[in-house]
Amino acid sequence: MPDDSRKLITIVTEAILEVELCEHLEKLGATGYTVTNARGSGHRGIRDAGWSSSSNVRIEVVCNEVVAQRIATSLRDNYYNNYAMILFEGDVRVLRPEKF
Amino acid sequence: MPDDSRKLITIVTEAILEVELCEHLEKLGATGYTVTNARGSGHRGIRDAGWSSSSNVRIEVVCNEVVAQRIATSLRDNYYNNYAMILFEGDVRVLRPEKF
Amino acid sequence: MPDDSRKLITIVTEAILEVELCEHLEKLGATGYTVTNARGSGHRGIRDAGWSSSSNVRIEVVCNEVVAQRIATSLRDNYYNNYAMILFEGDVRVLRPEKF
Amino acid sequence: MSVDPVILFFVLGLVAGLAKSDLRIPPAIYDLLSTLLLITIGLKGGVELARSPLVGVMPQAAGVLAIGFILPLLVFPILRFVARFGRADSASLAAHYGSVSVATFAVGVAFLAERNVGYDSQLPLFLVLLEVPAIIVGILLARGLSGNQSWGKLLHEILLGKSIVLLVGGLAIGWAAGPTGVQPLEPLFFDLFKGVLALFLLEMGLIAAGQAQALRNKGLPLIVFGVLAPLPLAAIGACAGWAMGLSVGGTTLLAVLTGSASYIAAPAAIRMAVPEANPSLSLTASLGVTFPFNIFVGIPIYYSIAIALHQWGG
Amino acid sequence: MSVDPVILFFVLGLVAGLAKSDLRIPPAIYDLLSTLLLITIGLKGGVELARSPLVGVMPQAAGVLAIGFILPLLVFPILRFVARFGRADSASLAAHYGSVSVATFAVGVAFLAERNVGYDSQLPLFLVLLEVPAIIVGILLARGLSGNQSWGKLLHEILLGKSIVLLVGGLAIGWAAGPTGVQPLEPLFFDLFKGVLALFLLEMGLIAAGQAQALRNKGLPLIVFGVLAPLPLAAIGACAGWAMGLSVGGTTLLAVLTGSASYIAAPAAIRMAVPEANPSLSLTASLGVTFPFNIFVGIPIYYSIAIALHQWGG
Amino acid sequence: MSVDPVILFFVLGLVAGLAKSDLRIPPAIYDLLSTLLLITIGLKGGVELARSPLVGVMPQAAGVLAIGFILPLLVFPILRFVARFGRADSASLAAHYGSVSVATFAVGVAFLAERNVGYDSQLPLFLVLLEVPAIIVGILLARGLSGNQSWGKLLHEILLGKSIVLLVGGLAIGWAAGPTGVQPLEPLFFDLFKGVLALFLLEMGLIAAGQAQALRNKGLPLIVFGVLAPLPLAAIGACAGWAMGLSVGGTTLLAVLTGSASYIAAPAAIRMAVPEANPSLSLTASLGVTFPFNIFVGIPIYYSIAIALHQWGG
Ligand SMILES: Nc1ncnc2c1ncn2[C@@H]1O[C@H](COP(=O)(O)O)[C@@H](O)[C@H]1O
Ligand SMILES: Nc1ncnc2c1ncn2[C@@H]1O[C@H](COP(=O)(O)O)[C@@H](O)[C@H]1O
Ligand SMILES: Nc1ncnc2c1ncn2[C@@H]1O[C@H](COP(=O)(O)O)[C@@H](O)[C@H]1O
Ligand code: NA
Ligand code: NA
Ligand code: NA
Repeated sequence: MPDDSRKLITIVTEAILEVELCEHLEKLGATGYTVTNARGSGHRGIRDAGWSSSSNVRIEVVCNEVVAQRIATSLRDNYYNNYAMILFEGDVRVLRPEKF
Repeated sequence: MPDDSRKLITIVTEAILEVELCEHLEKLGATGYTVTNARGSGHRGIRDAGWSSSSNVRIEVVCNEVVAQRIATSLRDNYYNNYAMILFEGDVRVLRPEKF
Repeated sequence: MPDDSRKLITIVTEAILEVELCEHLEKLGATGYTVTNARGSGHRGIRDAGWSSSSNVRIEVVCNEVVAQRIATSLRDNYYNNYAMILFEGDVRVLRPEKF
Repeated sequence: MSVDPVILFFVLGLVAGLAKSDLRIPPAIYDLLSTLLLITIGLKGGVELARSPLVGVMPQAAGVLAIGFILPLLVFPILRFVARFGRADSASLAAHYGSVSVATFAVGVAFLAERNVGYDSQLPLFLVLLEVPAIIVGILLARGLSGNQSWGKLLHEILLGKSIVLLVGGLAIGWAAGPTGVQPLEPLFFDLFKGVLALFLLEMGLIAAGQAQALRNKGLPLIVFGVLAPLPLAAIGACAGWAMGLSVGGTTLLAVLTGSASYIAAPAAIRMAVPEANPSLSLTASLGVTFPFNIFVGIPIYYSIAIALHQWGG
Repeated sequence: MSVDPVILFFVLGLVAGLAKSDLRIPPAIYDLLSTLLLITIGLKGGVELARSPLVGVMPQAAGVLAIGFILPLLVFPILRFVARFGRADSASLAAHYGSVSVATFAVGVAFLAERNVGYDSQLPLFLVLLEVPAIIVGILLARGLSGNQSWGKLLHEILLGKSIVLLVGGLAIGWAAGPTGVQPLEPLFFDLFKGVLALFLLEMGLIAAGQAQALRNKGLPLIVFGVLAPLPLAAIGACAGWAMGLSVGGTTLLAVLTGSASYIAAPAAIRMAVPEANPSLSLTASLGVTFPFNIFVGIPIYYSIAIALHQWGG
Repeated sequence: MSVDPVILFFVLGLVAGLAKSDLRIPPAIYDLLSTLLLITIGLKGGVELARSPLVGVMPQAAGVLAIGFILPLLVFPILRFVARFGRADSASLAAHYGSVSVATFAVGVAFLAERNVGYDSQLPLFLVLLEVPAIIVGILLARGLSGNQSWGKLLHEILLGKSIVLLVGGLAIGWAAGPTGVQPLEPLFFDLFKGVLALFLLEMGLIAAGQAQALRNKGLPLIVFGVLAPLPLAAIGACAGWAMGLSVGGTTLLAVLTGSASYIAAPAAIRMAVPEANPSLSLTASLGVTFPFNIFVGIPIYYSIAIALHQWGG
């Protein structure tokens, strides 16, 4: 049986980045992504989704370790300094590992 | 003290399946579930929530290992081939283990 | 390099608690939080988001072990008995650990 | 006189919900509809108030406020010692039934319009005045006066709740702008009123259907209370209205207010202040039993009571 | 006669979508708009039905129902053996094209209104009657009669789908309330109809643009089918309408119904009942090809056919 | 002349927001309202343009376009060297204040309607023309011409942003359909305009209240700039409008446009293109200071300037 353990990358950032970021993630090797609307608070203050420019999106990517590393590095270098953004990584086991 | 470690099953699939799937999950022994609206992209293309038939739901179930296994198997056999769906499992510790 | 492992606390509870709970979380030492609308089912029955008083929110907090413990204890003591609420904790690795 | 179509929309929602149809009104739309209704009621009242001198209303307002504090005190003991509900639940139900339902009021307004019966301009003001006191009394009944530090925070939440803000805001704007100033707003807020109410009641029907399940479990006591409570409460309102010298329409609407049970302001406030009370209990009674009872049976009865009072009173 | 602006809104959405504009209509708004359209069509029909005796409609209704069952049976073999689609996909497409599109019907209604052409009161009823049968047939074609235990659940889902509930509900309410009863609802449901339809078509254009990608992949067969299927199907409807003695407007709308393809009721039902069918295939054909074809080219043609039939038929 | 009620709705939102009321307008509803406003403004303009020959407008359009490029160049040095903002922030603010605010324009339209003052048909066209140039200039000011490969992508995003697409789309549709064609759309897009604007301003007030916090931190420089910038900018617009031979109404609206600051198109584009600029800085200035200033104080002043210019110009 194949190894079914993967990384789950979760990104919370400004809604305005959604389209660009998702394209970027696929370029980095993600086979897919899931997006939900979110609001929240952090170092850049409260982002309460009252309207688009103040709302967040929560993006999840299930991928292998290599892609995960690539995503983390790329986002840190390209977005972390200028945008409200956090990224964290967890370990998951997936159904149909060949999909990811 | 009781063992508080459980499995967190996350399913992302077509919104149209929500009602049927949630009933199914409870039949399989889940004591509850949490649903959020989502959009995303994967092997079956972009699903962007413009309207119900193209949107996703993200379903989470906290359960013990047995139920988790049952859910994974059942979904793989009944839905995985015909529907846009992913499933992944992580390890969590819960408050009030007796609830799950 | 700094230790980048943190706890991810996920709370699912009644939407009505959102404002109060988020203030509470920051008092307990959380540097931020992320909220998404949710619906679901559990011991207190179905909460289907038809309108505010029957909908849920899903709150995530990334924090260190101490704060995580504090949050779990405080929520168990102050809210768990009277409100529809679950809380679970997972392990994550974060980008920019100094943020959390 | 055929049944008002807006009520048929409630029936449609109820049936669809009970039949487990996948018909849903998104929360965002529910918010839009309730926002429109609240502003409309406020604006209408404000415009009317602008026509009549405010001073005359003051004593009446004081009376209505008093009623708001008294009603829950009448309801509580019955719930606690007759129906044998727990203290928290009795207090919660007392708060809900002492407070008012905007949707029931709106149906009452439509009911009078249908019959070309006018009503006194201060009624929307009374709606605002009746919303809050019962909630405060309810909380006191549950907690007692003893060491409850967060009253400030609580009052803030109650007084600045969505419904109060929009009603008061609408009243103020309507009063400041006056009939001519409000005119350009009429197409959205006045002309669409009935249609918006219809959609809102459709959703109310769906929500009420969701309470049916809970009803089956809680069963009889709730149904009995939900059906029996409105009449005496409305009677008090009717008598008060008549004593204040309100018109038949005004008397009817005040009866509708006292006879209705809150399901927006009260549930939110009580949930925060009296968490140990079972929310589905009060919600099921007010939404699943009393609301339908009022729009189908109650309102016409209150109307006849108002007529009777005015005839008998000469 | 200049092109109807509502159609220009579809073009706007289509162009914006193809140009990858960030213009979006939130799902909640899409739900509101479709809810309004469905209720409006139902109410309009119900009010009209209230005017005419129902019994006379029964035989026609039976005929329309029959057509609903027959159409998919005509479409299926062509798809299966001429276009060489798989069994599931053929059945799915047959269900979509046998069923009807509410938006296309609404555009047809607007088209007639533009020309002050009236139509028979029973058309909205026919809309309801035509929505379901083809879906059932399609499912049977895919699964056969063999061991399919969940028919009850399936029928429940189809018959209690949002569109059916709102159409039937609107019909019933319009019928019960009658012209005068519905009057206060007209500002929202009737006066805003065209504007709501415009916004809805804007969103439809955006969605249709989303199908373009899939179209490029699936390519020719879908386009050919999506363009060729409507005409003969509409012709059948037109002849039936004329044979039933419908007016020119009624004949046109019945042709619009049979010539249109479902993209709400059918996709949902088929997705559940025939999961092995490729949903983007049928959605692309009905939304990406047939819907635009009908509102741009089809409806005017069906209208001339209806006129011709009535002239030739004397 | 009493204050326009739509402005009172802004006040209501502002007060509710500052008082931390739980009043919220769901994002989906905000989208619906802004969509309606943008289409309405576009349609209105298109219908008017259909009446007058387009060629005559061309030279004026060119002039307006030029103004759009010049304004940010005037604002930038003041911000950079007088107010001593950083380069990125100066460029960002220049883009915001060089561009325009649709909501302010809508309030201006309502202001003129209130006084039965007409305005030239090309103003909505000018609104579109003024939205983009300043954003481009702002980006250039921040990045310089040096190696920025993604201009194509950037322009695409700016030119196909929601507001531009709906304004241009509305213009085109209104122009193509003409007065009679648009008539059936008027109940939704024209009759409800004031009411929709009122709800939109309610939300704007809530959002503006959210900026207050940031205002306390950033403090004086932002307030000073947000209050002082509009007047000279508006004066330029007024003079240009008068020189172009616009009517008093048209002159007023052009002043409103140049005197207003963008908070939809600019923030989105600048956030992507100049991420190092602090977004809350420009948003607070335009939404928290300039927008309220314009609808309360600015518009009446610009109107008097326009009158003065025309009297003095004879
Ligand atoms: N400690 C945290 N836990 C959970 N979510 C967070 C945390 N910090 C920030 N976020 C989310 O990430 C977004 C951007 O974070 P920041 O860049 O710190 O403003 C915030 O708006 C929150 O939604
Ligand atoms: N690698 C992935 N990471 C996160 N979400 C995914 C991934 N792949 C698929 N999804 C989500 O699962 C849905 C169905 O996946 P699929 O069946 O591959 O189309 C997609 O619409 C996404 O929302
Ligand atoms: N086993 C579970 N898995 C996932 N979510 C759950 C589970 N149990 C409860 N929930 C969520 O937590 C909310 C409150 O739970 P409860 O207090 O059990 O009613 C529910 O409405 C669900 O959204
Ligand atoms: Na009451
Ligand atoms: Na058809
Ligand atoms: Na400007």
